[in-house]
Amino acid sequence: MIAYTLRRLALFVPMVAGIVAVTFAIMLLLPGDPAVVLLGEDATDEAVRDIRRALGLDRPWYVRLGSYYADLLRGDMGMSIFQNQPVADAIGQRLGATLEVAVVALLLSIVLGVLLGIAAAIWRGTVIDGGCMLFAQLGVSMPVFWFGILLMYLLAIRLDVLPSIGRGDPLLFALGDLLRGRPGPLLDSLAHIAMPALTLGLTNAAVISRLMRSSMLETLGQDFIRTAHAKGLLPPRITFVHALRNALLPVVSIIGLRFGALLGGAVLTESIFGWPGLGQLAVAAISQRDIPLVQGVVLSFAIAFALVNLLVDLMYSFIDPRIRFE
Amino acid sequence: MARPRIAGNLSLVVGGAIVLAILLFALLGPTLSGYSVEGMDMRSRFATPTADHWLGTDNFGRDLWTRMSVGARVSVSIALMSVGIAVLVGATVGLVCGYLGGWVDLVVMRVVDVFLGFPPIVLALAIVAALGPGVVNLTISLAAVFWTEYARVVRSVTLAQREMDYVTAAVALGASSARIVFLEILPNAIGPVIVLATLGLGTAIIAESGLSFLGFGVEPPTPTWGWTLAYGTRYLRSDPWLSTVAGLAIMVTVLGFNLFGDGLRDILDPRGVAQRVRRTPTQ
Amino acid sequence: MTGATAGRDPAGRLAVEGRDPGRDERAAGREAASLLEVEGLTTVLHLPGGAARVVRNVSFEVASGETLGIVGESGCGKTMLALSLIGMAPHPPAGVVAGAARFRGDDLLALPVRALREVRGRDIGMIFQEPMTALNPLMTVGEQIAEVARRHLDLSPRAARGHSIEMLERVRVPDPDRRARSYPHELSGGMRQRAMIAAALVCDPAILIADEPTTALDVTIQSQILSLIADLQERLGMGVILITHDLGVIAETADRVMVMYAGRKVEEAPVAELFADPRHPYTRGLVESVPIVGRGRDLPLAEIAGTVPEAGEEPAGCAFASRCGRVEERCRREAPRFAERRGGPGSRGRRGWRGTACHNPWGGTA
Amino acid sequence: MRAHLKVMAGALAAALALAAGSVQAQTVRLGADVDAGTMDPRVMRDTTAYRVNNLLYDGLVQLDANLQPVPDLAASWENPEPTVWIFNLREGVSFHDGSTLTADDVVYTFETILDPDLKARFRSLFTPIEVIEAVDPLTVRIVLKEPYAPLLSYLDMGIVPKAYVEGGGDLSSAPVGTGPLKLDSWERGAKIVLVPFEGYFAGPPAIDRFEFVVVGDNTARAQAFEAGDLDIIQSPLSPQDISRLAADDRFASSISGGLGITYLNMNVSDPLISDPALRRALAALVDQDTIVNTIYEGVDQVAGSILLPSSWAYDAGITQPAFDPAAAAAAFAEAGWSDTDGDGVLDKDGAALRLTLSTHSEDPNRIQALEYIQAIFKQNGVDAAISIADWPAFSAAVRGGQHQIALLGWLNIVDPDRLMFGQFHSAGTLNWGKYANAEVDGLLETGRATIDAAGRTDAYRAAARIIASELPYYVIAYQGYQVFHTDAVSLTPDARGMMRSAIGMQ
Repeated sequence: MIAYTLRRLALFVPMVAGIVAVTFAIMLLLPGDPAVVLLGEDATDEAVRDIRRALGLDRPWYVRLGSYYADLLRGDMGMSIFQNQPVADAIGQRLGATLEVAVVALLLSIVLGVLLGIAAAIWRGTVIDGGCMLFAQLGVSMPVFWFGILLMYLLAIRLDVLPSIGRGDPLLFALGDLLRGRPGPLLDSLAHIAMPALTLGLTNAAVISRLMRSSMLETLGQDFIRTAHAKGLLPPRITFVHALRNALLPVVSIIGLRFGALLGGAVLTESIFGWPGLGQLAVAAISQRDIPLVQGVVLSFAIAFALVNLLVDLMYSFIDPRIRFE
Repeated sequence: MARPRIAGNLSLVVGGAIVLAILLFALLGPTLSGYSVEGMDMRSRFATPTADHWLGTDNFGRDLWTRMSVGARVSVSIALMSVGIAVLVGATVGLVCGYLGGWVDLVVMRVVDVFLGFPPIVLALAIVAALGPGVVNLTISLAAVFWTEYARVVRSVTLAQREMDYVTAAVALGASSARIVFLEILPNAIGPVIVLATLGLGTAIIAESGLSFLGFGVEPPTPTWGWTLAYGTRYLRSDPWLSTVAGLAIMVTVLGFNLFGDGLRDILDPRGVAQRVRRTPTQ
Repeated sequence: MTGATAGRDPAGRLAVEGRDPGRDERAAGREAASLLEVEGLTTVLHLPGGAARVVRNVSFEVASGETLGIVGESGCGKTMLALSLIGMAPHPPAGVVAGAARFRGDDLLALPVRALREVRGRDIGMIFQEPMTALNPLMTVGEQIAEVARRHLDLSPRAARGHSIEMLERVRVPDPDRRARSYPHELSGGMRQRAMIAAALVCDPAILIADEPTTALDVTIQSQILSLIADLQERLGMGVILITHDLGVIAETADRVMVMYAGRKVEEAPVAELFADPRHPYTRGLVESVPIVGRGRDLPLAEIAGTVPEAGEEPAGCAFASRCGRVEERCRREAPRFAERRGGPGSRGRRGWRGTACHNPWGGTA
Repeated sequence: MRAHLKVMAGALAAALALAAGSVQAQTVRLGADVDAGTMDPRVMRDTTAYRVNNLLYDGLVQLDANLQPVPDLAASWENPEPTVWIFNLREGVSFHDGSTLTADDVVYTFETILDPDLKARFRSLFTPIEVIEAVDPLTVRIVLKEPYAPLLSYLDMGIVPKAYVEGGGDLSSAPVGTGPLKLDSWERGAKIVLVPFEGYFAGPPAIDRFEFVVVGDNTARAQAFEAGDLDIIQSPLSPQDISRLAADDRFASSISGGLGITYLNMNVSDPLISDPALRRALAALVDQDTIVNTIYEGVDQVAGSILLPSSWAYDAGITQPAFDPAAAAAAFAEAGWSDTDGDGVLDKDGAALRLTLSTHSEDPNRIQALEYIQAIFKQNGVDAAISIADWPAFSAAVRGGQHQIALLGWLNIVDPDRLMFGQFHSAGTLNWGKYANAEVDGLLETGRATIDAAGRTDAYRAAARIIASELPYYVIAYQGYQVFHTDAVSLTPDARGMMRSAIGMQ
């Protein structure tokens, strides 16, 4: 297990190196000059030249890439051109918000998707099944930003039950407040995160509910379920202990990939709900040609994605005793 | 296991019907309405449906029926082309990696890791920004996001098939690699790939609308659905009709492809190989 | 053990007195009261092409301590018959449409599913063919045995665990304490089947239904499992319904044999008579195609010409007519009734009768 | 989701606030379109930083609502000769860290801005400065290389504390100014919270908290305002939201002339566009009225020339070619363009009239305007394509003179010099199309060097008249400045979007 984990971690190295190189190549190809963006279109050519020298943009690309790798090896992600702060700090300030909404969306979509999938499988062929699968089909067919804006219009403007934008206290802090007997911040945080998480989780819930339904149906048709019936076990135990655990395996196996999709979806969702996360930062950094910041954001997305996948794979071995990593 | 009959496969029938309807709409729409796709009329902006304008008009008073049907051509061709490229590249890579194994597989799979590591929309957005907007560049950027799925699924099928007795036997009988790959292994991958590609068409259409929303779509006045929705969303409060038409068009089309893909899955990929590598990029 | 009779609905026993007189008359000739009496069981399978009767009007009885072998090719309705008895025929598409199965005064076929769940696992245990897939791969063997004890015997988790180890010991699993903590994939096929048996026997059921219990196992393991079942049956006095396509297994274990073909019972006889003097042409084909009794592994049915009718087809006459060497014109027109008669010289006293459903059986007309 | 979750949370929060003993806190929440990049006024680049810094810092002067410089840190100033300015600082002004403002701080601020290493965006505004020096602790003297009339308008630049910065203080994240508010907290990408500075020289403002809440999407920001989550929103806003909000009697609204223009940059270095006759013909195809009143829904104003209505140099008598397809057709014919092959596209010497219109992807309304212009161009025989790229790519192309006709804008034009000298002087740094007209050069130089207001006015009007005729720029609209606020806030609109009035000042 440890050897497996280490081997997986070792694979991060080529991945990180590759992502840096690809990002760098794309940023080089992007027309537009960070120095001009920095100084404004009314900058003189001389000022632009000075800034390019100060930022090291005048060096050949291989020197810049090489020195970025060297800095990265020392754990230095460089300075953001626009944020006036180290890239690591800029990311640190935003990463929590994105992980929070992505994780809440993930949990929400797992709960929703699994419940709908189970319901559809148990009541296969009924109205319930039809309803769940209609939700699933519409969920993956709906453009996310459209859904988000409709949701905001309905819940924040028409019904005025949820705040339209922004983020409350970080959920972890708010939970801490709750433990100290103050539920206000938690309610506030939950009210803020509800719509972004729902928007972000919609597609995922739909995907999971479909997978869950087919997996549940497959599991319910298996011999050990027949055995459980023959043992006279009651339906709740058969469904939730015997069938559910087995049916969850394929769902668990795709959670890592889905988390990647959620991180990506954050780009659109965050800009709609004013959620102060990495997604907005990524778009801003690209549109400012803030190369070090783009590098940093893309890397943190990639590493978060890879880590979650690793965690999921390790978790899988706990859930399924047949899997052993050597 | 017996193959489910096509007639009994509701998803396939409904999905196929929707896709067919969209294709007919794309082909015949402008002829039926008789309007030009670019003819503006600023005095009748944001009209709701009338006898003249069957779907109403857009933010420039252009006939929405005509715009949507020409938009269907654009959206569907972007989807078809991007998925087509992704399938070609991905399947080739998957076959080569799965069949050769060894260091080739190791290296190429790290490249796949790299592409998977990017948040899909960020990658697509950066590539469009680098290449400039337009149908071709948008297609390329989507293909760059999609190809990894096909590489992964084809590779896993290839790996599984390579261990099968009949492949071993073919090798022992001195069959050439090309023969084994194309006649023995590839046919097994076709089912999941077709399923994945059908579902991918829907994803591509949604991705186009997302990029348009962020301002990276095909340039106007090309009537893409994504632009219409992106504009329409901005007029959501005063004139909700525009975004409703565009949103529903996208939704119904994607629904059609998804249902069709699901139906195909029952027939072509009963074990759900395709399902496990999907991550619906750019959503 | 507790369980066996506890909590039974007293009204259910009264029902025994009130059963139909015709049956009593027939039953009068037999000595022991039957544990399970199945009468005219018919199960339908709804397929896209229409409904097919996969079990047709089958009747049989099982007494305590008796082993009834049910034999037939795959697809002849054996498993569906067994599942129908305890209300587990997959519904939809399958459904029991006629018949009765009297067990200790209750008609199992008429019991609500809630009541059946009490019967399953407690009064009637069942084991299946493939012990790999019949056990939950994500649960330890011990848990899967213990959950039966918790369900039906109301044991505490701790007591149930102890009981499961005891059960593993009883089915002769070595090192039961450790095995209880193993997952199915960590056990050999034989061990897994022992564990299945342990789970089925937790409540000392009155009846054990074993559906192809040894088919997936090696020959040597097969006979170990069969003798284990026989031992346990003797010790517990269970009635056993042993379903198999392997006449060798039947010969080794069964007291009586029921032969099924295309959903129907075509012959029933005490085991020795059946082997010595098979009446139905199909039975004869089966027996003759087994080279050495007790050695048969796969039934080489290819030696009986032709194929089994498709599930959906219901020929007007005898289902076996198209494959039968003794076919007569009448066989194609009219389905033969199952006719009972006293057994021959070799028949045992108890349940010595035999019967065949054939217009033209071996050894004379029915 | 439970209904009224928000109400419950709000009630709880209020109850807790009461329990904590605070009395009726007045918080003003302003919706901002971007997060501030920095809290250092010298290197600020975005509008939010501009607005935040205006509350955190004071300049030597402040610009009032009419853009007239009024005393701020400088109590008074004199201009003994055209190239010398002397500023007398206010006494007893303290920074947020308690230190006292001296002339050294002022000198330090401008010297560092002039140092290229600081990468100050507005450095070029101050390059005419030859020397800046402290005469005594309360007197600063600025010597210019040449007369530079606009200087005073740019001296609202915030003054930073020299000792704090040299001692390692990081202004970009921990600002220390002399302004009425100081930074309380900054959640990057989300919220900037300012609180009153008790030691403010004019006494602390009467509010308790001022928040800049970042919502990138214009529509979402408007929705948040409607939902009661913001107290003030201001331009940039989507036109379609403006008409709705303006009709909502819960909100106070005002539209006033802004300090920006939206214009077509006609690249005079492009072989095709270099012909002024063609430029005039094309200009007659720009339907300003529809763009301004329909697409922008009347927030902006139809422009007549390069001079803004808010400027002292404005002259309503200067006009550009009006929308008139018939006149355009005649002008094309005059310039030698006609449709000889009947394909619907004008041609000349065998070449069809094809050109590319470009703008940037960030502003959907500019894209709509361009799409509309393109349609009319096409109807009138000009085969126009549209090219859209994101801002850096687009601005790189325009700066490189690679465009033909580009739609973009200028902001913050507090002085006509700022919109004309760089843009139209043949040696101007922003003259991307290399427009050259000796007469214009002379007029712009005069405007810059003359201190006399009447003289400047004449010079700029003369230049504007030439530009309206030769059309290196075709100015489509004067940008409007729109602000909405709730009753909780009283506010005098400021064309630059500054919020000092919202905290009870001026």
